[in-house]
Amino acid sequence: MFDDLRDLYQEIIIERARHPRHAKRPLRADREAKGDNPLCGDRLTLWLAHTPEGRIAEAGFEAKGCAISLASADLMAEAVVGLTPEEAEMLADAVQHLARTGEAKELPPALAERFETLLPLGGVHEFPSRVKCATLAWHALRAALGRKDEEASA
Amino acid sequence: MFDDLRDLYQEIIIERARHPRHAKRPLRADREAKGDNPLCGDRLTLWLAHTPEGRIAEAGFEAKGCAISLASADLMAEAVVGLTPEEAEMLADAVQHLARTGEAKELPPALAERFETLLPLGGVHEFPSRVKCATLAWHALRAALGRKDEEASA
Amino acid sequence: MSLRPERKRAAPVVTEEMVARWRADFPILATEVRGRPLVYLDSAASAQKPRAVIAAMVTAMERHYANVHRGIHWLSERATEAYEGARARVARFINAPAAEEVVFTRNSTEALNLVAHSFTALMAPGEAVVISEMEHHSNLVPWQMQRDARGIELRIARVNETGEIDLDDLEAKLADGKVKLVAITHMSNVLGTCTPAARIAALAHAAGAAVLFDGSQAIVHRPVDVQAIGADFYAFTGHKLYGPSGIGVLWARREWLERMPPFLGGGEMIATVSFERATWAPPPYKFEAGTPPIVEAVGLAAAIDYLEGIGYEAILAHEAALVDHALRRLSAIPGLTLWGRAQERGGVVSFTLEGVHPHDLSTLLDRAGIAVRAGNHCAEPLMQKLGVPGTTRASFGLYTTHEEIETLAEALERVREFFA
Amino acid sequence: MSLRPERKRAAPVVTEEMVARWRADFPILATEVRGRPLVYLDSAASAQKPRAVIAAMVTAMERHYANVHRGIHWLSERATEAYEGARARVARFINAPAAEEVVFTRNSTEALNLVAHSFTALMAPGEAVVISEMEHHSNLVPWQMQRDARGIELRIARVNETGEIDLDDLEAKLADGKVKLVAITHMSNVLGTCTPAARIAALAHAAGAAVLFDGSQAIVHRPVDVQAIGADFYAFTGHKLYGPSGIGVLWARREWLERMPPFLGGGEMIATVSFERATWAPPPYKFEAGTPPIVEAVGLAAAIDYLEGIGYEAILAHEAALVDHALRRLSAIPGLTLWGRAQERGGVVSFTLEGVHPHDLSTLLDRAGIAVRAGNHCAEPLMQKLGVPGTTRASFGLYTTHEEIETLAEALERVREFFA
Ligand SMILES: Cc1ncc(COP(=O)(O)O)c(C=O)c1O
Ligand SMILES: Cc1ncc(COP(=O)(O)O)c(C=O)c1O
Repeated sequence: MFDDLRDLYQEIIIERARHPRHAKRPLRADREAKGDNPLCGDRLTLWLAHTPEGRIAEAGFEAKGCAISLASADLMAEAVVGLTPEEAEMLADAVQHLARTGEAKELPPALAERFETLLPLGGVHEFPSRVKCATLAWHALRAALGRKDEEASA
Repeated sequence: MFDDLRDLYQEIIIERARHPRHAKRPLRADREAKGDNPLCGDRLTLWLAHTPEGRIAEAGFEAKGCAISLASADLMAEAVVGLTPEEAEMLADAVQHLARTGEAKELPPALAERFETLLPLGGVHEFPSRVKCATLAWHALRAALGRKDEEASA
Repeated sequence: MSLRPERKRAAPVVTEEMVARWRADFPILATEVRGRPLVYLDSAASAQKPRAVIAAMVTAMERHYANVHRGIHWLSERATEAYEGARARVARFINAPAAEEVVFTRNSTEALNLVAHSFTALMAPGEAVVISEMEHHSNLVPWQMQRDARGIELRIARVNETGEIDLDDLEAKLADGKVKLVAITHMSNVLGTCTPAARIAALAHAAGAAVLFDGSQAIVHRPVDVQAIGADFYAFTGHKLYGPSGIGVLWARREWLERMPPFLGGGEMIATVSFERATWAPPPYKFEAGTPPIVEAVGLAAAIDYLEGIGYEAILAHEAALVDHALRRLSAIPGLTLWGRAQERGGVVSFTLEGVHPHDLSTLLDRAGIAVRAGNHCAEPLMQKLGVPGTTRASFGLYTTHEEIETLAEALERVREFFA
Repeated sequence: MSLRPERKRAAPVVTEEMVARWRADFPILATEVRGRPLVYLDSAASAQKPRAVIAAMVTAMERHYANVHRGIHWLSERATEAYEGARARVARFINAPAAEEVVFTRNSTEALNLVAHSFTALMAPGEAVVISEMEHHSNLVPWQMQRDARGIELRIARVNETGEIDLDDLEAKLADGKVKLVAITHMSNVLGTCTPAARIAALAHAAGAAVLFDGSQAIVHRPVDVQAIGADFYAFTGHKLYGPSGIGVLWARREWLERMPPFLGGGEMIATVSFERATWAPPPYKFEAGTPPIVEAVGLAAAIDYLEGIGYEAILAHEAALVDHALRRLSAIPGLTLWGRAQERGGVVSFTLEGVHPHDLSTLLDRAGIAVRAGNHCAEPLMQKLGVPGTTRASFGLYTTHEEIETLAEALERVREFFA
């Protein structure tokens, strides 16, 4: 009955939602942003810690939400470590595009590899009402990176 | 083209609208009532003068409105003279019924004769939006007769 | 009005064939969703429309459409007749003393905002309104807004563990005589609870308060007699009653419609206007500013005709059987919690499944062709009270079948496995 | 945007055959009234609906109906797509910068009340709003109500003898800098006058005021580009635009939607709610409380598709020819007075006939199958200014024919004889 749902709820999504690895505030956090999706009540706080050179050293979050939004946050927290803010933005862009359309954007090799780990988030594109679950954490990421024109709500 | 409109706009209606005979305040007026139809803007003030025995001695009005409402007021002012308040109520009732349905109610002989002169008002029953034009003066009559439960608006 | 007594004294037997015939009246029910037959269990959010409603709207647009009132021509007279006829139909439906007490609005929400605005205009600062803990946002937020604008007090009557209004608490909140209005749902859209309207009205009136019922859900599931329950105000919405979107109803006792100042200003609602000031038309027009939902009113009247053609007795019996079936079947699923255990309830069942977020649950059910609603159901404070982020809600209409409940239950069992 | 220049530079020729084809799209036009073919000259009160609009509404109810937003199931996603698609369609239609700036309301009147309520909430007592002498009650009464509630000032800009806004007077009324909003019709429903929106907006902005246009009539007769005219707010109503009843549109610049407090409270318009307080969803949802007119939005989008399919160039050319014809033909009738002689005008012609009350005139025309409107047209103060109890108004749609104007003129000549 639900075999085709495995596109959306891949093992990794269920696994990460149940046992997230980055659901905590990093000790040296220097940026914080909140994201919320008023339509479904999902809420998330994201923290970033940066290296002296301005790369992301660590990311962590606290969230209430569905499996997709939790897994998305956890996968993100992993994927952005080591990136410059510009690279993180590019990655966020690609994930948002993926979630909406199911299509992968062309990315520089360094990012392309990380993007691979995020492909399971593309399953939502068939479920318009769930796209925001997958992108909430990425909106918060942009907010934490300090882009003024970006609202921290999906 | 308009031959069938003669049902509604009988000679007497056009004649009375153009040259009303009772469009004035009776000198000895002892009752006054206003009627207005907010939907079309027709407005009317009605005055009654009574005999010592309580019969209507004279009726007069001042009005702004269409031919039907003016003619109705003028015909009314004529028809009610000499009636007791109860008789006037019965007549008002019969006219309102006539305007809505086109049907004549059974009336005592004395009233039946007066009612004959009002039959031209029955033409409106085919024109729901004009029924109130024909009945406005009669609503005001009830108000002037002092029936508390009757509003002076058609 | 209670379900159980109805059923005891030989409720009509609703056979599968009858329900099949009703279903045939709803074109959308033939839809396939993601390759499976649609199982529509979201009627409490909005009900589907029978052909009779759609046809009435089409006829209204193809045969006798024009703006209503003031129009001195044949088409406008026909449209006005249809529109005012719909008002009279609604009045008969809820046993209102007069058609002039029926105000057409955009939806329940607008009806509730109207009362919140125009009733509190008659109140003095410090006077109070009581609502309950299980109100829909539409019967909470408008009162909060007026509380802040006018300095009145807003009191919240408790809901007990079974999901029923705590009448002792309500009485206590009425005790100081400051309350001018009790505004309470007639049926919870989350818990399914039907509230004891007549008793609430009696308590309110004894304390000198008027009473409003939010009948958005209740009227879909049971006959409503506004006089019998002693209401001062009753609000409901067309789209949940198998009628069109874009129309709602506020019934109010004439006295209130006369006393309250108008809500929106504009065409149709005035008696006279100058550049300096306006005077108001008599009710209901005073509260119907601008061109009303003409075609929607005709559709709503057709929905009422359709419903009464089937009859509330049959609808009550069918829905009671569906609810019994669903409660029995779902409560047997391990890890599933049912929310709301009121004695008196309509065709709404809320639940959570351990370890599965309501949104994920919804998506999984959708994959099986099953439409349910997940989230806080516009009753966020109630969720906070229940201590859940949200629930999944299956809600039934007259076209719901027992087979569909089985499909839901089986799907829920599969979801558990999927997430195990 | 002017009619005459359009026509000078080779306006499209609209042939009788084209109009006949358009007419065939409107089922109701085949109606017989009192034994004669319907001559519908009351489109300014409400326009008839083309088959495409009716069909879109039927499809919305038979194929993809459910409540919108929050619904995590296929039908709700389809309904949400259709509803949000309609919002985007409206945005494109008026060249709004973003779909989120389009708020769906019940009608123009509600849109205008929304701004009257929520904009004046940002004003201080003593600050002012300017409207004009030719406003519809719906753009007058809401401001009077807020004036009385909030102690703001309401100024009324003069209309000159030809029926145009007196721009000098408007400028004078703006001079002291107290005015925060200019709210003026984009086309008079009585006089047909189209107002110079871009100039009014420039005057308003120069004086530090925002500007609202009541486009209820204008948008039916000409393309509207809210950015080009420099509007802050633009309101219109579905039923006059060949669309459904029960829906209106408020477009507003995002900045205003963000700054203004909400109007109605309830479901859909909140971000978070507790028993104590609520926070608001982002625009447009903040201003859309409760279940919106879902099916009506789909119908409105279909009406816009239909209109743009025909094209405003053709509509403008056709209506300009009709107005020319009507003015020429009617002004030749002895005893007939035409009201409103503005250069820029849409398809609306108001007149009085000496010795015949407008209501009697209407009834007589109705007998000939001709639907016109009589009375004060929800513009009572304008009537007082003109010194007439009311007028008779013939208004044209894209389906109006030159033959119908002849029928009207002949009937008017017979009415004169009848009353002679
Ligand atoms: C200029 C103008 N403004 C506002 C309105 C009000 O429109 P609605 O009745 O649809 O709210 C109308 C139509 O009646 C109008 O012509
Ligand atoms: C109990 C209750 N009240 C009010 C509403 C609001 O109805 P609407 O959205 O039609 O205004 C609803 C439905 O959403 C409801 O269930």
